[in-house]
Amino acid sequence: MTGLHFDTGRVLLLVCFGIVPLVGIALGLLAPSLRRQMPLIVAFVAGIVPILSLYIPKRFLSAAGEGMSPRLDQYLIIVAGFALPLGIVNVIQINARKVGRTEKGWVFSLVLLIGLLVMGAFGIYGAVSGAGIGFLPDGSSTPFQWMTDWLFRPLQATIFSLLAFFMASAAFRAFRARNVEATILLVAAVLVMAGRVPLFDLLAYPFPPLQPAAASLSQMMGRVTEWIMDGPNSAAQAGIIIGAALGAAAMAIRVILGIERSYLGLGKGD
Amino acid sequence: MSLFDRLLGIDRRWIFLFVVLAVTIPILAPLGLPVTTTGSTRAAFDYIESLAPGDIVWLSFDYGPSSAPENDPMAEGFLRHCFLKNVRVVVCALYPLGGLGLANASVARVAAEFPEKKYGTDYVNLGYKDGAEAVMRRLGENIEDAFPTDVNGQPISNMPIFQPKHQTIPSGDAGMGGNVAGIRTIGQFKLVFTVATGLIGEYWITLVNAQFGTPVIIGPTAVSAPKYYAFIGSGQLKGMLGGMKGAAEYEQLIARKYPQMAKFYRSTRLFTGTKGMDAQTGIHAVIILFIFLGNVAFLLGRRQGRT
Amino acid sequence: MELLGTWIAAFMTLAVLSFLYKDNPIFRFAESLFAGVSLGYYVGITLDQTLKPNLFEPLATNFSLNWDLMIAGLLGAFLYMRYVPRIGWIARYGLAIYVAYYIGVEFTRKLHGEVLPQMARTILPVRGFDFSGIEAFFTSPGMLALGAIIGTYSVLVYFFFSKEHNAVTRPIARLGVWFLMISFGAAFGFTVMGRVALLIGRLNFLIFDWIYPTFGV
Amino acid sequence: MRWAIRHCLLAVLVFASAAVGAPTGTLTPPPPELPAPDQFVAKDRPSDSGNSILLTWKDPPALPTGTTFEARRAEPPAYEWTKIADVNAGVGRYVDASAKDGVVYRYELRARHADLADTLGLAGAVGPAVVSDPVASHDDWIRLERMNSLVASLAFLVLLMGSIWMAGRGSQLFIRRIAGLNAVDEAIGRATELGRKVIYVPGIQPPGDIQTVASLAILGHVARATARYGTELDVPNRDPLTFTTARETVRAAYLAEGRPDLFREEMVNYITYDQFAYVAAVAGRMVREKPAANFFVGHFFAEALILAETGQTTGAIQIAGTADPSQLPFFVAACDYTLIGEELYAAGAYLSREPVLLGSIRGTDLAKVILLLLGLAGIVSATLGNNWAVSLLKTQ
Repeated sequence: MTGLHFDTGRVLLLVCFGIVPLVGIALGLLAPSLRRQMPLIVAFVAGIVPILSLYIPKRFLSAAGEGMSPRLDQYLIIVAGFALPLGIVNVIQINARKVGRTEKGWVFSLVLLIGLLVMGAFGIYGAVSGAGIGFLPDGSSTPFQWMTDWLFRPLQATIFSLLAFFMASAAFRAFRARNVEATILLVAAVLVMAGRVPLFDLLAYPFPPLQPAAASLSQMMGRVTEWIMDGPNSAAQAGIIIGAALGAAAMAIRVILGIERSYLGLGKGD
Repeated sequence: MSLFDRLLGIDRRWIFLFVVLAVTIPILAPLGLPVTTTGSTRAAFDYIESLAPGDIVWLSFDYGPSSAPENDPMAEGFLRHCFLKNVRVVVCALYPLGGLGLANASVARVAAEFPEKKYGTDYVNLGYKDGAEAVMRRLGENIEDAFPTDVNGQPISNMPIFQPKHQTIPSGDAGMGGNVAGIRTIGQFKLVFTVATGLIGEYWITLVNAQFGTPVIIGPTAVSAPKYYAFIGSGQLKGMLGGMKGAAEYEQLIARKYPQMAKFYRSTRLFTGTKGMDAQTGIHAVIILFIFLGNVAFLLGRRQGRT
Repeated sequence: MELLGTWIAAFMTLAVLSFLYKDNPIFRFAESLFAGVSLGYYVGITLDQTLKPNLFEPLATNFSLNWDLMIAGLLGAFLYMRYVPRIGWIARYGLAIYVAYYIGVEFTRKLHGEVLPQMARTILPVRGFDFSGIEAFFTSPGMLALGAIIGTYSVLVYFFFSKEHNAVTRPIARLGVWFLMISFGAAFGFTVMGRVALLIGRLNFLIFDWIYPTFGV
Repeated sequence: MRWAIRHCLLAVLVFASAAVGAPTGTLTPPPPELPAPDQFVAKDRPSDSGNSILLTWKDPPALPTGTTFEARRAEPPAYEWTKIADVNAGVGRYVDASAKDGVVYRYELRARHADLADTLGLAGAVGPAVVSDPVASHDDWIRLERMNSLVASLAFLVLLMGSIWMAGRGSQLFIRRIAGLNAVDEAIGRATELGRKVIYVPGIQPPGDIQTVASLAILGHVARATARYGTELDVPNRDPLTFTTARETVRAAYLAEGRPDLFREEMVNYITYDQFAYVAAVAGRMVREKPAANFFVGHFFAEALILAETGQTTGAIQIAGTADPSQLPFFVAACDYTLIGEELYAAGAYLSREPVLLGSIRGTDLAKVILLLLGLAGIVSATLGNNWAVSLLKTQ
């Protein structure tokens, strides 16, 4: 094994996001005001790294695998991985309390906890034992995979499929010709829906002589749909995207400069 | 309370009931609504028809369970089409969440319909690999680098499917500088068929087609279909099955060409794009009908209120 | 095992669909179980697919190249300082770096990746009108260009905040709202198909994988 | 010079060995010669992080179809040619990404054809080779192709900071009415009257998503209002980091209103990491607890409509906000008020009326004016046949 790789990018990362925070913490223990300011300074550095990296291809900043920006990206995937227990602790706290005090609906909290513990235990076992969480070498499922296939995925897919119903009920309620704007909304929705499927073929199904006419009408509706989607729809989307992106970019600058800091639980005065 | 008010305030569960019926009835008893075939589907079908027996093609499962109802019929239709034409098929899955399970299920289902097809000779399932872009780049150099073994862990090096079509082809592959016989790179495939939801489908076009020249046909979900029209226009795509409608069109083209498949696609034991399209039409009709009734009641009610 | 799985999946499917009728204990059971199992699922996924390949394995197999990942571990560990009341503020470091970095990425994505290219898309020559028929007119390049320009720019005018709209901009902003409404209606109508496909998937499962085999159809 | 000699020697060697192995006695017509590539240049690839050398050339005229170009590289100290790539005709460029910075290489390029019999009798024909000058790669300080984007970013920064600075000096600032935000107080007031809770969903993305940050700013105002009125607040979360940040935001809001006694940790709670399990739980909660007001503000995906439709049936006032065009139609259809696109980012300024934030709104408006004028000028000149604006705005 050769010595540790100390290229410029890694060293800078170590200084900015390892040593400076540790120094900041030590100072923060002494001077409470630094508990607020130091994180904002470190945040500023973290925020400009990807922006500089967009324009400066220097190796220490941008090279894949060793530049500051791609490397920091790697770090933060890990940091996000550390975050999940924060949520799990809260879930266990809330539900264990409900079960403990036999509050209303405590049985469901118990079901939740059992689900979490069983699935979590299979997952941890799979990851730690090296057996994995997918399939065993003989092609059979691990318990984790089995529960994923027969419990997790069907539930996920079914909740997702509720949308088909909610699309129908929302359309019925919302698409009314109340005023000009609502009427435009309604007409666009109906035209596009009618153009996506052979609707006229369905209507002409019992009347064979009408079918050729219905088929060409369906095709025409298809072209109308395509025109709406590519024309007015994508123009408006571009407008939304440009406006929102400018607003987002301004907000990003405010965050990086520390003007916007509510995400740290810091008010204006802090 | 007037009739109009009652219609406007209808319990939404009645709408839900109609939705369920509009989906279930076509699945149980398909209408087989005539689906007008679009140019992009016909182009895809014609290209696959132009393949010769013994040609080798690549089928990639680049979608997950959430879009399986749209994408499964495309992948299975393509497998059937290839088997009917005696074209060899290499299958892989590049979609991280659940792509492999879908590939295994689809291959097993279609292979059971064609018992004469031999695994390893007529088709092979290479399984899932992480990092679609990197995998594709490696496929352009050496397939074995990307997929040393198939899904069951069997080394692919000796599989008959990767041997050249005509045994008489002299060894000494052009440009390889060595004594290489058989199929080594994705460039030697006659076609890549990617059934895709997200970005992976685009990689096949912008990476594999652009760099290694393999023709590509795509089967995207309806939502992502529009962006691929540009690739058809520029010739980077040989064809496209756009969403469930594209799958239904493709099925009808197959059934028209191969009468035995027409019977098969009418059987009730199987889900097909054609049935899906019937259900889609039904639901769209139900929603439009309710919007229509709601507006009639609203406008008449408003007029009544005024007088 | 597969038979048992099919029955469980079918039960869960029906339990969730029952919510459409009304909230009931069976749905609540499925919902609670789902919440628990899904969280457990991500425990497994995070350990096996995030932390293992990105942190533990690189540290174990090639420490000399990956020693710096310890910094990431440190930042992650900072997050847990929340639980220590008096030094809870240490967690801010992990959070601040995480948020600021991704916000920086968002900045590049927005300005470089959205504003400029989307503006470039609107710069079209307003030429080539075809008056030979209705369809030909609306699909002629000049008409498409004009539509794209008016649509995008009128929506942008709607998004002006720092001035009250005047006699010129108010009608343009109104036109922008109409374009927004066309877009929302069209996008809604366009999405129905994808959502219905999901429902078809579930009913397929119930019919072909559960009901038919069970009753031997 | 040394190179040329080397190369000649090599060619002679190859020739000799081929001649020995060539079949004798058969008389074949002279096969067509493959031409050499034109203008072959190897140089450091500009605007990159190093370790790459760019080879460019022009296809010679009258190239037989099916010809490829074989690129080979020689490096010190051995200087032996090793093949690095076969490139199809018509491409004209190849990036050797396996180079090492600072190492001096030479490259050689020649045409190759599989089907044509070779003059040397080898399998596959090869044309004459062209050798490059010595070249080494390095990393660069600027991405030239992104200059336009860099200028735009700097201009935007100047515009924004200038507006904020002006606002700080007390210039009068206006912000137009945004209906969805006027309804915030009305919704919370109604919840107070009915004695029911307010649900606030800050999207399902982590706080590194800019929409989540915008949502947290709005959450701060909503929490201050609920603290003022003593209304119950419920903030269920999908992302664990958003969960911890939302809790700090709400805590700070209650503290700022002087009501830390009303703040309880359970107000901001975690549900699960799965999008659909999360939405099922929140939907169930809405049906059971019948909140009087629902806020769905942030980055949403497919769950948007499930939340909004379920909330709609419980009779709550619903205020939604997202910048993502894909979910806007569903919020517009199923909520009472929707913050559309940029309105989401303007909300913080609107609610707080802080000069700094209002100044930043002025800055983005100015940017919009400039873009509009630029765009219109570009369209006019594009119609007249000059496409400068597209090349100015196109990013890479």
